[in-house]
Amino acid sequence: MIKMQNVKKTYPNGVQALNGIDLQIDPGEFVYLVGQSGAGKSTFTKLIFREETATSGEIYVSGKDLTKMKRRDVPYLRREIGVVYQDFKLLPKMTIYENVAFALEVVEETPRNMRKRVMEVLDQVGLKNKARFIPDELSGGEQQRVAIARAIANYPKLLIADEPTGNLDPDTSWEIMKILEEINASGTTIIMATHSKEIVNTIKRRVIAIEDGLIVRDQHRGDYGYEA
Amino acid sequence: MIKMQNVKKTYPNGVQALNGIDLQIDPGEFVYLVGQSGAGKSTFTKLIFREETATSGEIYVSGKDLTKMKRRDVPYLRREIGVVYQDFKLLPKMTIYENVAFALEVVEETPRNMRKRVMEVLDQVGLKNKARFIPDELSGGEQQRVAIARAIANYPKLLIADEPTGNLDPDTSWEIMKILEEINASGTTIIMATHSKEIVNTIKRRVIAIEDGLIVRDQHRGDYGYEA
Amino acid sequence: MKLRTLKRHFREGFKNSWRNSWMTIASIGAVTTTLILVATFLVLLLNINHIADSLENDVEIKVLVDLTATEEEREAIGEELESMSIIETVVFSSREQELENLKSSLGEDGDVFGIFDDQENPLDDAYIVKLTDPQQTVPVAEEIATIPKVSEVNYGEDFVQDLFNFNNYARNIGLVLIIALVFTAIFLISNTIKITIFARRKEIEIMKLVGATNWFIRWPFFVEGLLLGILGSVIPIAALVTGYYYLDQNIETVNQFDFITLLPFSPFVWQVSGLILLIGAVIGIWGSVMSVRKFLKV
Amino acid sequence: MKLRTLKRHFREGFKNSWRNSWMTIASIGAVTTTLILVATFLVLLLNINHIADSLENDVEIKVLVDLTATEEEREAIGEELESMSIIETVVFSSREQELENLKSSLGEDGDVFGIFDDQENPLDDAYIVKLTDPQQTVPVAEEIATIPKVSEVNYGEDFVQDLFNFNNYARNIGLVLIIALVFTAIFLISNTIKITIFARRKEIEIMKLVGATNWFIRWPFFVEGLLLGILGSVIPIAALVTGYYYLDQNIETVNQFDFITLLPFSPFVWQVSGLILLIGAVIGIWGSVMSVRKFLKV
Ligand SMILES: Nc1ncnc2c1ncn2[C@@H]1O[C@H](COP(=O)(O)OP(=O)(O)OP(=O)(O)O)[C@@H](O)[C@H]1O
Ligand SMILES: Nc1ncnc2c1ncn2[C@@H]1O[C@H](COP(=O)(O)OP(=O)(O)OP(=O)(O)O)[C@@H](O)[C@H]1O
Ligand SMILES: [Mg+2]
Ligand SMILES: [Mg+2]
Repeated sequence: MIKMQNVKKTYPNGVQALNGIDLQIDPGEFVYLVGQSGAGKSTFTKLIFREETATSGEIYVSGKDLTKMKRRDVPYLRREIGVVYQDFKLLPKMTIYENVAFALEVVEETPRNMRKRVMEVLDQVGLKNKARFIPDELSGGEQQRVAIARAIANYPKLLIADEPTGNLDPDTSWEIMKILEEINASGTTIIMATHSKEIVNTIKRRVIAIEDGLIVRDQHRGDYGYEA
Repeated sequence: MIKMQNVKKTYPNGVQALNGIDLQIDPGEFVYLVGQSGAGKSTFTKLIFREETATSGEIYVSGKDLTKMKRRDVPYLRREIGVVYQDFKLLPKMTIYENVAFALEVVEETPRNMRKRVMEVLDQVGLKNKARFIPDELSGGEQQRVAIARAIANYPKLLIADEPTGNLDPDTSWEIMKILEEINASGTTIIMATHSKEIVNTIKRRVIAIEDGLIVRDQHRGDYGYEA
Repeated sequence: MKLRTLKRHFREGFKNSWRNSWMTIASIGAVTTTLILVATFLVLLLNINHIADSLENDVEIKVLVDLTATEEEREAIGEELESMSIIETVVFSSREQELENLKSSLGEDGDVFGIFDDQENPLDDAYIVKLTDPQQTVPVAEEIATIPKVSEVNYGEDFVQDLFNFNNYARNIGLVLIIALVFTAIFLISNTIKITIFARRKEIEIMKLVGATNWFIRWPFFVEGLLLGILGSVIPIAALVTGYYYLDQNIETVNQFDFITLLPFSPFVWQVSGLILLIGAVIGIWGSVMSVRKFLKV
Repeated sequence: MKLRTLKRHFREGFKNSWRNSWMTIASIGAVTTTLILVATFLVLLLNINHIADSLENDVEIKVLVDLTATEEEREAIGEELESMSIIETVVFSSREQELENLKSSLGEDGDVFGIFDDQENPLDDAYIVKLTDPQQTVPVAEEIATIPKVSEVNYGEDFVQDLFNFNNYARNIGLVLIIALVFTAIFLISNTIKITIFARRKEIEIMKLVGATNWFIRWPFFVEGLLLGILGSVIPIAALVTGYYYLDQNIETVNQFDFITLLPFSPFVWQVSGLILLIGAVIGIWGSVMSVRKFLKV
């Protein structure tokens, strides 16, 4: 699914966020990305759906070479990837419904299927009754769940979730994790950056630990590993 | 410090976020605010520094009656309160340094004291070396720490922290908690909305649990209470 | 693109105008104001041009026939004049008529000519000639002067030359002004649209991140720009039509100069209205689509 | 407010213009364009007014003295005229001079007068009078007509009346246009500023939440507006000065109408420049501070 070879990323301001990542993630895997604040987790995920481009190294995502990808092909890459952004990135003028629907409009889904699917995912994250609200009228956790709903709406082959439970209480977090596990079971590859020791240590999956832009640990059925 | 009597808040769109809060918080207390996503925690905090006004009921903050407060007195109330916003609310065009300094410029601090204090708090949250960056160039957790630095810069009498560790790894979270405890020890009242069971159960303080806009539990040296 | 997607883009364009109502109103305000400016000056300058034209059309050439000319020679001159394609009308005026004209044009002073009788009349027979293109007066007058037995050709040299020069200056200045004004309008409108879209760059970025193609994002902006241009043209056109109608109805009661006549209401007003609408729509679309461009590189 | 806070506000105002450089450039563009428009039409209309004035100043009243008047009576008329405060100059012109003038004004046709000798001269002695305020020509002429032994008062009634009417129309239309244009400029500039500040409303809200008073937020916007207005006036003023200088230097070589004279370069250009700068600065400040207002209610 994803293959990286000696990937480095230096931001224009000189910060070296990634210092040489070698990695392979197979289709259907569930991967936790852990590491301290500023370690490079978000940067790593941004490279995959090409919000950022690597400074050097090679990246393949579902067989496509991202370093050689033309700009006009990028939207088609992104349609195969669902992303829950750390800062949500909801469209502020659109309602919750419209926000989620947008991901389906983009692929020219039929209106009938779209309505059905949007209400389905909003129901899954427990926000069916807030479909007509705009993001500013939601609490932090509710916005985060909208972001999750949008990411899974289009049955992506790959789901990237950047800190998807950061603003959620434990109960809701576990519900979200259940959804992610279901999606994963149906074949979707999942990469989840998280700080939740509890989740990582309870639902055991592959853990990739990043420190200062380098992979310091890559462990199947690993645990969070940092102790307070 | 804070006294609320039968406080209700209904948002313009009809959502009843708070349904009658009675509460007293004494100076120097450290209060956790827990509750499910959308329970009303952020709404509760917004009433205290008057980002929102109550629909009915009475609110007193350090002796001032907020329901009768004139609009032009609000800035002076806010200067006594440091707030870590759930969505950070950093000024995007200003550098980290300028963001933190702004809270001191507002009270017309001398340039010399300002420089000293800003670098001091940035050092406390571990971001001294990123003072010249703008918020967009920081990771999620780094932005959150800037928000914390800004909130404590002006030695507030009351610190309101809305989910201040949501984007932080456990190590960094504990460091932040240490800072908050120190501030609390020096006399600052702290109200912290959080979803972190681990923190609440480890550093035992007063816990106020909100559910559907009502206080369902108010317990000194309580624990998080929700089980997964 | 599927038809339902096109429909979606139009619906979205309208919705966006509504969602950003504050910005939409500000943009429409800018379009309206600039187009009113353009319309006003367009009307003004086209009418000044029209007045200049009608002043020039009053210019005539007086061809004096030599006293020694026979009747045949005199008529030959008339025929020669009629045969010139650039000449529109030729009117004969006998020396007696000429004397009458001179007397009456001098008013009371003219009485001093009372002493002349027909034999002493010092004036010549004349042909009064008008041209299809009055701007050609000078060369045509020179050509007429070469016809045999034409003693003199008068057309108020100084005045006519001044008139043409002045009118040509006025026309050129007017043309420069109106072109400059249209470019100013284009700049101001697209500048305003640019700012409103700049304020929405984050949204455009998010759309791109969710997998929208550039055209998918552009289309609603295209519709929005069109809407902006059309809505922004409504008031200018309404003001133009009613204003010009009012002017047209009342010009005679206030106008004390018979050389000032307005261009007829129809079709003039409709042509200018069409132009205004076209300018509004084209700049609206162009401004929107161009401004979106630079935020699509995500 | 402490002095260092004022300094901070100025520094912050400059910084903000720099931070929002894209918006600042767009706003300056709008200010520049509109002020160029205002400057152009101000120059145009003030000069048209100037030309109208000088045309009116050419108007003179010819007072004809009755043939039966004695030399004393004739001089009495002259003195009477001199004594009128509204009359600027009085020039005497004898009947012989009058005949010469008539002859030469008629050109070749004037030769027919060659047959008159001095005794037969049908014309009168005359006084040529100019007024301090030419607009008063008609009533003054009527008053002069009541002086004894004045046989006739001429001032080209039809032409003068037409000229004054026409000039007054032109002046009024010009005044309306320039006022409308200034208001348009005010609207367009403040509209643009409003949009740019609207795009920054979140920032203003955050500042309020951090404890800033309204004035603390307003001040840098005040400075920014001032800067915007001043920077936006630079190009219009430069264009005005060089353009008018060029025009002033070259007007004689292209100008074939002696009645067209431009207002002298100095102080006219400096006055208009000052006005442009004032308009820019005032609208800049006003637009900024007003637009901030509605976002301060947090
Ligand atoms: N747009 C950017 N421009 C410049 N530097 C950046 C940018 N984004 C991130 N960085 C820097 O790159 C480093 C890695 O950032 P990244 O967002 O990948 O961290 P992270 O692991 O996601 O941290 P967190 O857990 O706090 O979200 C940080 O030092 C950050 O300051
Ligand atoms: N500005 C607003 N307008 C309308 N409704 C709002 C607004 N802000 C919050 N709400 C609603 O009020 C309720 C309480 O929201 P609040 O932000 O207080 O929740 P919270 O306890 O902070 O949740 P979280 O843990 O997810 O941040 C929610 O149902 C939310 O949808
Ligand atoms: Mg991150
Ligand atoms: Mg909240």
